Amino acid sequence: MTSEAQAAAPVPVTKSTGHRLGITGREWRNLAIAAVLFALAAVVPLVGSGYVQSIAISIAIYTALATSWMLFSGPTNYISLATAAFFGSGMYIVAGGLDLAPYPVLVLLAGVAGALFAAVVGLATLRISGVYFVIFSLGLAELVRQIITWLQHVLGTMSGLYVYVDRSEEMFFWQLLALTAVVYLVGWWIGRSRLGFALRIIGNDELVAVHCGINTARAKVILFVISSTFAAIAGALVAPRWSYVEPTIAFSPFLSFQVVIMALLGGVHRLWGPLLGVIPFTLLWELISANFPAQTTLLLGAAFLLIVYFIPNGVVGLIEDALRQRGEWLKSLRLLLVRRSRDA
Amino acid sequence: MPDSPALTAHAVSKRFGGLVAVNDISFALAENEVLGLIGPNGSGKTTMMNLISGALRPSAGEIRLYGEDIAGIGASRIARKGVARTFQLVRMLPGLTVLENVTAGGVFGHARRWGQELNDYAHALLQRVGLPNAGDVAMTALTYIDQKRVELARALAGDPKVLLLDEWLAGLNPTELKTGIALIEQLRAEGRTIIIVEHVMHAIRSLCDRCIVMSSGAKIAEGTPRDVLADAEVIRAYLGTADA
Amino acid sequence: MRRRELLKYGAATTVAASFGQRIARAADPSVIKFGVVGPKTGPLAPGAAVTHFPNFKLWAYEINQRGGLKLKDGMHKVELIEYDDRTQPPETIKAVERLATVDKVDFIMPVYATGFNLAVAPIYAKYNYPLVTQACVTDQMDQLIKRYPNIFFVQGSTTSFAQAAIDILKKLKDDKQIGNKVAVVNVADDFGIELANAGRPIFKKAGFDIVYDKSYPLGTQDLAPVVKAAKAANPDAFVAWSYPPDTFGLAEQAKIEGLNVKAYYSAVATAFPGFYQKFGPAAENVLGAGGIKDTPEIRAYYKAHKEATGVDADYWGSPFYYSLLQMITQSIEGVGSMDLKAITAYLKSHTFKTIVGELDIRNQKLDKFYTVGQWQNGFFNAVAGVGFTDYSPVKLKTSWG
Amino acid sequence: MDIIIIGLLLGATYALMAMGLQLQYGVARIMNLANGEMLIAGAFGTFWFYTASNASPFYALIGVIPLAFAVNWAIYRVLIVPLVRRARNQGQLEVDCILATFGLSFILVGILLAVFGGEYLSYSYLARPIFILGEPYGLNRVAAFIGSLVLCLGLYLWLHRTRPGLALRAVSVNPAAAGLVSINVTRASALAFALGGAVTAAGGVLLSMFLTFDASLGVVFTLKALIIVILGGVSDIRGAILAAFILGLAETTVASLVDPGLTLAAAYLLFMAILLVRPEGLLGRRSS
Repeated sequence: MTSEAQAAAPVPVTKSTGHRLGITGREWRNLAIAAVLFALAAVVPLVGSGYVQSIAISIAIYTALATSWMLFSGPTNYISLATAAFFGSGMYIVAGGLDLAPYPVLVLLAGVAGALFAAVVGLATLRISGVYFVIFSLGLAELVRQIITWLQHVLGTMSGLYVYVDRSEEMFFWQLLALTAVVYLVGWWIGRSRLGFALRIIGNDELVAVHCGINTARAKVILFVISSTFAAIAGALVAPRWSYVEPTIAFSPFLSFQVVIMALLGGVHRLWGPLLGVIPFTLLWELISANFPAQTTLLLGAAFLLIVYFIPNGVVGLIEDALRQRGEWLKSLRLLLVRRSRDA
Repeated sequence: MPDSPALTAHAVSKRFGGLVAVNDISFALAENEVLGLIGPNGSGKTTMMNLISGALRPSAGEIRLYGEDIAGIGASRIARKGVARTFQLVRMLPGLTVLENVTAGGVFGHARRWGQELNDYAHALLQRVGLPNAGDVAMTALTYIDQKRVELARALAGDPKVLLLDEWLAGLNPTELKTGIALIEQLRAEGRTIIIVEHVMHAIRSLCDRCIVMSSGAKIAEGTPRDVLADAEVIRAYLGTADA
Repeated sequence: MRRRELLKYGAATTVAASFGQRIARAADPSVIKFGVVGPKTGPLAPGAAVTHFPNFKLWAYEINQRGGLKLKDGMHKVELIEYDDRTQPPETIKAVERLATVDKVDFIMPVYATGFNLAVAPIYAKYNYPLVTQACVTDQMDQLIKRYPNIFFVQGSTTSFAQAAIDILKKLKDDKQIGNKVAVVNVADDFGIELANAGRPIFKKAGFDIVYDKSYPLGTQDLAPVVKAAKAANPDAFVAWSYPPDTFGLAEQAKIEGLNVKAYYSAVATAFPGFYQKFGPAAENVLGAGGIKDTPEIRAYYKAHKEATGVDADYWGSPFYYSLLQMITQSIEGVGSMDLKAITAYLKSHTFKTIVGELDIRNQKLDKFYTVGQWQNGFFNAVAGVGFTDYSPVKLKTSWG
Repeated sequence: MDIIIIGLLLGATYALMAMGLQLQYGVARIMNLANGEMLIAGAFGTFWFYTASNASPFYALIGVIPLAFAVNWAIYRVLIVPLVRRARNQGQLEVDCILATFGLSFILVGILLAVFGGEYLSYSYLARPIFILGEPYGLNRVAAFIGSLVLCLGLYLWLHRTRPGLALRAVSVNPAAAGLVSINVTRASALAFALGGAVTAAGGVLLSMFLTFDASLGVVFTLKALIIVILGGVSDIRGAILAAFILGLAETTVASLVDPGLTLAAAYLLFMAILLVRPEGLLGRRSS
């Protein structure tokens, strides 16, 4: 009964925190909790086995990608399937430049290149919206892949590029964790900035937004750039772990889909929403892959459908529902007790 | 009339394909004047408002705000220059609280505020439009009329010089209408220039200095409310010819 | 409401059952566990369905048929633990880690294809598993061997494949059987690009005139323009550094267009049994990467493969990888335990008897392999290779049947 | 001339891939990410039929079309209708459909794997040259071209000359208004979805005569179909057909005159360039 009732509910109203310049006590508390969680996460590779580490790395990659995806797509409702375009570009910058520049420089360079690339794309695609934007962004990733492949043929370079950077497993994880932390900080900062407010208005009603004086084009492009920069950096950080980079792997459309799906599954109206999609999703898929190797694909699909039908508002919706229900339950309990005591 | 008018329209037209929605309209609006824009449904009033606010780009003609041509520069730039509006059918921001719906108008527009100052200002505006304690309520929990009030507060949050009210008084009961009219009078007393599109003739009579009557996109009369409402052509436009 | 409850319980039971299954699987400690990771879905899945998974299945079946692996403490049955990596590197990495640290398998078979083997090489090294790579062709073998003492290469370098194919053509040219004009096309992906780039200077050196040299994207649905343009260049030989779907598409188009070159070569998947099944006599005398020598042992292998797995083995990777499994078996039994370092050392220090003859992999590189095959009477005979001595003679392609 | 004929043949191939999705997305408003798997299923069914009976693959159409229609009807009824019911707005429905059909595509791949195995499946049929203006072309491609034309024309006439077709078009323009004039929108959408699935599977039958398939290849066809449908402008089947032929001709031209390595790059570039100029696709209607 809840799912239907809830489906009819309007877009979730984010709680009014007002607009304050200073950081409030509540915000300090949240920051502290986040810091503790990150510190706990950072310990994972020290205590977990290689397998736990590899799952942790997967989660870190997808959290960084899904959260940065959500920074743009959450408030604007533009579903971008271009993640792979930026992720792959970042990978290729590292793979191609390793002989020319030190690795950390390449990671930064990947970020800069991703930003520039996103700015051009963002400015070009302003008029395109809805499903047209979705498929356009998908086409973009494929186009980049085709061009890189063709260039490799023409330039006579090897197709697969070897990326050897000596990094321990732990280091990979910490790098990705650090990136995720930066994504969160930026997301948090945007959320309390004028830019974030502008985007929420745009997401609600673009016509109202322009009449409020918001330069919607600029706001969208800035967010797209931020989001894509993170994807490019993530690609740059992951490249050495894969050791070998080739276009089919680097620009896999599946990556873009998976990022979108994890984010949607978690919920895109809260900064921590995608995380709540990534973790259960990764673990569930892991559980299925580990236990049903022969029917992995079939069961992944079935599990997926169950999620879509029974968790219609994402994990965030589920949690908020549970909290609300608990609140109501406590309230009715209290009422009952009060009545009892009165009757007695 | 002061030397530099607040807003002028010169030979403004808007075509949608073969349809001429606004046809060669010109007028000048002095600072602190209240202009009524009236006419039957479909006569082009709202399109005219959209052209001024920048929601639409005129096909021809120019619109000047304090002498500066603003035709086609885009709604967000026009808003920053001090033009704010309400919509014929309320456009709320359903995912935001009432307070945020108001502050939305005060961050990026003509006058800009942020932080506590903005919140205080928005609370004051809510009080002014008659919703003193609604700040944390969800927008969708409000009645249509209250949503209209919030929309006006949003328009005022940017402290606009020119205010466009598109049937803002429609649907109010007599008491509400009275306070509504009083509110608009106050806004004018603050020195704002106002254009009202309205079907409530009583309000037009009591508020407007001047009226423009539109029919099929064209201006068919201009003058004081009393004069234009007595005009034979205006009556025909509204009621049709006797033998039609 | 009811239906949903039912589903919930259903899901819960399934999950519980799966854990049960897992525990049951780990019960018998005397069974030796071998891990297998490869793509069952995704772009590389069809290749793995022929070359990768069935071989391991056949091997495990045969070992268990004869009573198990003979270690110092007696016979041990073997068990395969298989995971699907869905052609995604992070999944491959996770699956191998899972095998190593959760399933704690005694041995891990290689993963499928170049990029994936290289991505997991550090993990195999970390846990000392020998990585006897599968479908992994690279020009960086020496650097990788220096980096990983446990890695083994069994298929030669990219250049050696290009070199061998071109050598065949050169011989035909030198014997005046074909002219010196060659049309070269390649799939714009991984192995295709590398072969094309490696091949270009070799063609020049061999005195060939490359009259057409273009790439086409992976997944091209109509190869007519490519074949037409190649035909228009009027070549004496046609070389396609191609991948599975387009290997089929090019041959069909060549047949339709009447691209009647005397030597027709296409790279990957020409050695697939499906190629001959599709084209029948038209496939006669088509050259391709791989090849195998027709012997009774090999014939028996194909028969056993089909019977045990239901799938026809290919004429390139399949028999060779089976030989490597024989080498691994012999190493394990030679060592007499699942001591991974000792097994690695044994592999590096012995010569082994296999279905393709005597093999050794002392330098972490297999000493013998076939590089070019040709369809002759429905069998993809080896016509060139490295380390072997007798190859079938090359025949000219007369027509598309 | 050569280029034009090859381009038209390829365009017909693309039209076969995209027409079904156009019906499903344009009319039923379901962005079906499992569309490609339906095509593969049609192709596999034909492969199985051909190897078992050695009869012409065209006969497979007799079984595949009604079967695919029934399966897709069931999919719509069981999987999609609940999503339509619970969706608050078009955006929500779109997101839900993307998620649900993504899961569905996995299930279909799983089933195809279990039934047919993971290998490449292909057979040879009509792989003979047919000479048009003195140049050889694959007879199987020409046959598919004719099949594609028949399907295009049939669908077009059906949509424009019959009452159910009119209902479908009404739904595609405005579902709410169509409901007001007593069109059963759910039924019409189910019909469009099922018909789309049947057309896609029929496309798979025709394409199987000259393409090589495997169980995981569906996503490739889905992506191509999506691009064609979007390029055409979602609301008009003529748009999709036009877009298919434009892409076919453009790819062939680039392959023949520039460099085959750039064909797909050119196709994507063209797609993006057209969208930049016409953000609503070739024959799409500008929204508001």
